[in-house]
Amino acid sequence: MSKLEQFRDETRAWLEANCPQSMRVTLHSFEDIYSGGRNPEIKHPDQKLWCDRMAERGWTVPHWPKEYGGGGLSGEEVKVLRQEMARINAQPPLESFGISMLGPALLKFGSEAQKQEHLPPIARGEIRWCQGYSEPNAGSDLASLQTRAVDKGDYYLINGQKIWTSYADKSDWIFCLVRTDSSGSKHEGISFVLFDMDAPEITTRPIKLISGNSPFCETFFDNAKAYKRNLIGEEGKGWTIAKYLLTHEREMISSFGAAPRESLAEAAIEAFGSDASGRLANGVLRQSLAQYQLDAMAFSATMARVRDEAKAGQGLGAASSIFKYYGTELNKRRNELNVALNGEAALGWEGEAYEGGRLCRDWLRSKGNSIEGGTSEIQLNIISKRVLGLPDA
Amino acid sequence: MSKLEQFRDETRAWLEANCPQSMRVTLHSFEDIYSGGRNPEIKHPDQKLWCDRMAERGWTVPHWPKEYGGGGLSGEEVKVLRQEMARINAQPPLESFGISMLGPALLKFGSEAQKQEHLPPIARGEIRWCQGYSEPNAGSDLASLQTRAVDKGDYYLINGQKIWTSYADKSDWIFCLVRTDSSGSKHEGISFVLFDMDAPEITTRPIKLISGNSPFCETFFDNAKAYKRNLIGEEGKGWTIAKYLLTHEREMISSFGAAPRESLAEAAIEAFGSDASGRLANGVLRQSLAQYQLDAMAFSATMARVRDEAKAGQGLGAASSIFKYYGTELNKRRNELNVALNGEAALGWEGEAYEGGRLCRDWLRSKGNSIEGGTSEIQLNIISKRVLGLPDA
Amino acid sequence: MTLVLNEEQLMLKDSAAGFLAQKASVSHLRALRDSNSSSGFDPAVWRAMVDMGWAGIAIPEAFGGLGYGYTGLGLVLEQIGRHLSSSPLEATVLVAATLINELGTEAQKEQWLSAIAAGNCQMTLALQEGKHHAPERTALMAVPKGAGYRLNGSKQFVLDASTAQYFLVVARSAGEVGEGDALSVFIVPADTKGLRIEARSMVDSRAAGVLHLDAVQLGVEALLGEAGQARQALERSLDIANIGLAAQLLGLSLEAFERSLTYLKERKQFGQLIGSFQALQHRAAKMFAELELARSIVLQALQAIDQGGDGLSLLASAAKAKLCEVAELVSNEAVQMHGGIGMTDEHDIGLFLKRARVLQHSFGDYNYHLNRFAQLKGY
Amino acid sequence: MTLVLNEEQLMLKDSAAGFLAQKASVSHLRALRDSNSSSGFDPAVWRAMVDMGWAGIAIPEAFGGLGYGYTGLGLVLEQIGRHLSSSPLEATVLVAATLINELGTEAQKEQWLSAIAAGNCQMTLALQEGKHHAPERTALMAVPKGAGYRLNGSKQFVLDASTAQYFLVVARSAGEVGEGDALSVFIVPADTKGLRIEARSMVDSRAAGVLHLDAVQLGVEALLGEAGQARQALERSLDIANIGLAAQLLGLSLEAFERSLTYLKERKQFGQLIGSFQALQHRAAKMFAELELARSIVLQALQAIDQGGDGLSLLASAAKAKLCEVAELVSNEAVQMHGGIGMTDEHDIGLFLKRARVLQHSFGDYNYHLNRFAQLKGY
Repeated sequence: MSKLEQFRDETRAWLEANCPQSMRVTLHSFEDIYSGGRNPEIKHPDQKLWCDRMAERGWTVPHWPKEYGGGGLSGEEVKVLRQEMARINAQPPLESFGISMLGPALLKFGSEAQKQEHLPPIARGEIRWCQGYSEPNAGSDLASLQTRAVDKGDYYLINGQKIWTSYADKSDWIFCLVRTDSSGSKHEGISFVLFDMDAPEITTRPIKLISGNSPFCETFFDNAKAYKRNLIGEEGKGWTIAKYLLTHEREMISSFGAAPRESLAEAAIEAFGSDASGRLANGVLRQSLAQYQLDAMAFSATMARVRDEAKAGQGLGAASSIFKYYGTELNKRRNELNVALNGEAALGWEGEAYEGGRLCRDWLRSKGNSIEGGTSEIQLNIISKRVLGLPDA
Repeated sequence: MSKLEQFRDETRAWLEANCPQSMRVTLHSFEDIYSGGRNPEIKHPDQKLWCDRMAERGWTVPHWPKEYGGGGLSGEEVKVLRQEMARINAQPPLESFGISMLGPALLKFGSEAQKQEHLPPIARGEIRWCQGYSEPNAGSDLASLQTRAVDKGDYYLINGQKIWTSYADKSDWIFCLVRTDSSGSKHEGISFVLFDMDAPEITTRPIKLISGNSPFCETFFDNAKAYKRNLIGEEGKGWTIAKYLLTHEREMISSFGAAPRESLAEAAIEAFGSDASGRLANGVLRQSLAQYQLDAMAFSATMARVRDEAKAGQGLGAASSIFKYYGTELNKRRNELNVALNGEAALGWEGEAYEGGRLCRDWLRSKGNSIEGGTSEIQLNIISKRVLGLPDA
Repeated sequence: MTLVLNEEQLMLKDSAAGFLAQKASVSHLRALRDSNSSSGFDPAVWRAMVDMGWAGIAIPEAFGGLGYGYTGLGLVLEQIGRHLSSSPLEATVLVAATLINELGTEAQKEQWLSAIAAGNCQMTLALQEGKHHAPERTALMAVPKGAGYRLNGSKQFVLDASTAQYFLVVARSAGEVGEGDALSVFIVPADTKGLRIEARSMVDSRAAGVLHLDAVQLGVEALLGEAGQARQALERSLDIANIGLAAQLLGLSLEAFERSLTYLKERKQFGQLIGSFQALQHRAAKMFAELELARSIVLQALQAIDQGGDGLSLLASAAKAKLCEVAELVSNEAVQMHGGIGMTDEHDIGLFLKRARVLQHSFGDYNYHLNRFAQLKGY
Repeated sequence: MTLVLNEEQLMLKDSAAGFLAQKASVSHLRALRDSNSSSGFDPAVWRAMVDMGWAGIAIPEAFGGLGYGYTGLGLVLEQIGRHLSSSPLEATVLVAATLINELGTEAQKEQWLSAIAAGNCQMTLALQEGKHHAPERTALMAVPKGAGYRLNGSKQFVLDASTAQYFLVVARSAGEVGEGDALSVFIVPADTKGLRIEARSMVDSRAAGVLHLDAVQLGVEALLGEAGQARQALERSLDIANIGLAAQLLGLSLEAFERSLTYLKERKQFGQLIGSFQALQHRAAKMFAELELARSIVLQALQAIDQGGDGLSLLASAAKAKLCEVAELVSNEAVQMHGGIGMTDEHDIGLFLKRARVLQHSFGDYNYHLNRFAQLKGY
């Protein structure tokens, strides 16, 4: 038996013994996943138990090094773990911006002390993080951000406003882009700092979206403090880290366009039936559906190809922009199809008959995909300039 | 009986008596219409006879005033004439750039002497005209044209090169944009002049298109002469006339998108048959066809509405740009559909089996519609600036 | 008939625009929504509409209406679309009055149309049974019983269900599901025994509901027109309804487009007005061209109702399909062009997206009508 | 299997690109066209291709081929597409050799595949009968007669008809037109009595023709595989052919796109490079994204041929439909972006448009394959 097979057997046995039955139920919404933090939202009492058991083995972040609370697993082992979790339909034990965003940035740009301090609490789900990037007048043009950090010796005094901070109202700490210098070009003088949000100088206000949910906040800093030991990288060089995380974020968002969650084709046949030739009775919808499925297939193949090429050292420039652009447009198409397929059932806003308006709210929420994390227009600009080498005006 | 009904009866009788049977045959190509000129291309011996008979009544240009060789008919009478010609399937007796382009410009901007001199020979089909507008480096940016006209007392000496001059190799005279002054902005210093092309200082070279036909030429002026009495409007103010004619040209080209010549639906049913539900057996093509027909219907309604609104004194700004843009894109779609419908039969280039490649060459030729007379991109620029008032960069 | 509005029509359009901007604008919709209004509209606004004659705008003068025809009603509906106004105008005037006019006996027209025109009667059509518009798939049966009929079944997506005083219930008198013939329409008072209304909360904040009929016993006088003969009148009424909805979608799309244009001229990024970016300019110009086509097909279809004659179904499906396509394009682009702010509930632009999809869905969406368009074209 | 090319494949791709650029480029196509070549290709170039092993690139080593598989052939076809090269590679190698390999007896494979691999045999499939690809509508009958079969009918759009030494003629042994079963394939030498070839001039300047069969008498040895049993092998062969054509369309689209990009970086209007106009930039970027998807689906489909297994038909129709869509988009945009000069015969970009549509049409276009894709998906 190979080492990997042995790992699989052990993992399977451990999961069987340790994953509570209640955590083997499919989640309907991304928002139902456990996110940890000082005041965690608990949807089911077993969530914390499951997170703690996994964290103990480092399996909330299986690919991180053991010294920072990770599992120290190889890529292949991580794959096996995911497969075995999927086998028993185990829920993710913990997901957070700390894991998906700050962790990778700290591992790449953080000092040893910073990693030691911040990574293990993330892995254990003790501290929940949010991201302070966009500002009201710095959306697509992120680098023109104006939140100011004034040097006060061992800390910075921070004043300004962020917007679209995901779950800021539920988070403990923030990783934040601030301006430490405004004398140079707009990309210079930006610094990447971390600070605790449990301070009266920081207020958050949830933003209600058209979907009725409030995953984002406005966040106000009125003389907030960020200690210099929590400056990541050099002062004034935060744009490098920001770009790294933007690329990372794009890839996450673009995955919305890949692997469908439920079969549109089945829903279509159920809704419309087939004609005498065995074709979907609504011929027009049939074509839209086929076009979508064809593109989704080619998009998935592209995700796989680019991943394989990257492993082989062949690279596609700006792949993340292509994925972000195409994946989010595809996800919007999928949601429009879903509304067309489900008709009246997708137009319900509340109540049991509409499962609380799930289809409708998913559809509305998807409109933001091509805006958040860099609009489609920004991605097309990046492709035309950086990949195609088209000239500036 | 109303006067109009009386006119109809007389017209019908006259046409019956005077239109040769050979001129009551449907033309397959625009190029088979008689265009007149000093050395006319005769496709059928009756063409000249038919033209002369109609010219005698002024009916080659029925809406022009009688004093310039026209028929002096009212709009309603012209409509009746067209209807009665259509009734017996009569070919147009004469079509040329003189009638469609220069005539309207002379009627609007020409002096009495200029109208007297040039309009009657156009109406009689004696002189064939071409249009000298574009240059190799002045296409979309027409106003940057460089063909130079130097003042030599009673004439201009002209040097330079034009391109896309339609049928220059078959034309007798040219109406031409030249630069009489290059000291001001590029829109100033352009003059609109007419001159005889039967001179050794003028050479033309046909440009073969991807369709295999050569409706356009390159035209070279090497010390050509244009007499000042043939300057239309003021010297240096030719851009006003140019813009007027560009608008006029756009409307002509956009009409390609309106009323279909043959039924695509019938061709589709013939090619693919219907399924058990009575729907076109190729469900995908069916949708494209329906989308095209729907848009063609709405486009025709728009042409009619804008015409009616103009009569009622309500106006849509930049209507010609909208028609040029939409009509030519629609015509390209129509041709792509025609290729898809006819399959192999639309891919033949020569020979009787393919009617000389008619379908294929029409399709290829249609690609130029969104380029000639101002590209689709230029039209979209015009709409966004002049109608929508969007700002410059 | 030319494709222009006459003086009277232009005045009607302007006065409707003025009234709605003041009394039933987008901010009124927001207030209705946030107050959880169960009726989905403001009775005082409806009263004012009635006083202006809108309730009878398309009803023949013989039955107490203004006789302005559907072109007139369409102009008002276009303005309703611009302001996302909510009122019984669609359910009662556009749909129910039309069906009574097309199917009812003279006595029924006399009775009901004048009541509607006077604003004394709110009615709504109960037709759809599944997730989608599919009249020929009507399964709700009307079985002869005693001196009348007994109805069992339920109806989805009934607009104004909570406030309607009468329901026009489409039922099958004979035949199999899937057949369009043998349909009847019954006028059922809201307080009839066995009738139950289940209110539903829809994304566009208008009131709709499910109608349950449990052994509802009706007399013969409840029958609109003749038994089993509703098909043709129903089809024509639905054609008219769809043209009316197309007019509303036109207004909605024009307004969403114009608001986006305004935003493009105000919002700066990278030190420039975003409206100066050529890619956005071209998208805006293309939408403008599409909206011009949309205007024309809607006007043509409205005039065709009033002119009578054949071919209305083709025009109705053309107008509805085209406007569904254009409204979907424009409402999506509007949110995208507004960027993050367009995703917030606080901003109005999202309300256009929400209303658009509900109007698109009502009485058949793009897929339904393009399919029907092709069928009517013979392929 | 990962979705990357290995070293051997990368080398093959590079060497094909180098050879074609020198020996069978777009200017060679132009020269062939202007000389009114009746064969449509240059025999010396074909000889060189054979010498490089391309004739046997996908033929198993056991039958004298290189055994590189279809992924290898696909890479060469992609380069052929880039250069608009003409050769018997498609008709003989991609299509005919595949069909023999899928349907032939061991003895037939032995005989024909080794001859093809050695460059000693040019063959072409004669399948299409109407204006469109529709194998199940094959009407040409093969009637048992004497010790063999008698064939009557005609075939359209037969590639390389004038130069082929053998035709693979698809005929119906039984059943009605419209049924896919009961098809047979016959190997018919070009000099067979009753065979007549009518040359046709196509828009892409390759040689195609109509094949007339007038009481053609064949012996049993002419039958490829078993009588009436061709359906499955024909379907798989056509799937493979379509994937090969998709690879060619990919190369063609990439080249047309890159040439357009170059033009955008050179051509000035209004004192600016036209490639600096954002509307054109975004259109270029969208095309680039589509081309990336196209690359992936073609590679996935090519690898799937070599891996065997189920589901090839779905991938084949997906690849062909997607590449038809992308090639149509890119070839049209290429002409539009080149403006007036792109409309001239003198400029090469129009040649890409012409070849694109012929490849799209061959063995089923976008409409055919998206339709089939939906059918295979079960709706």
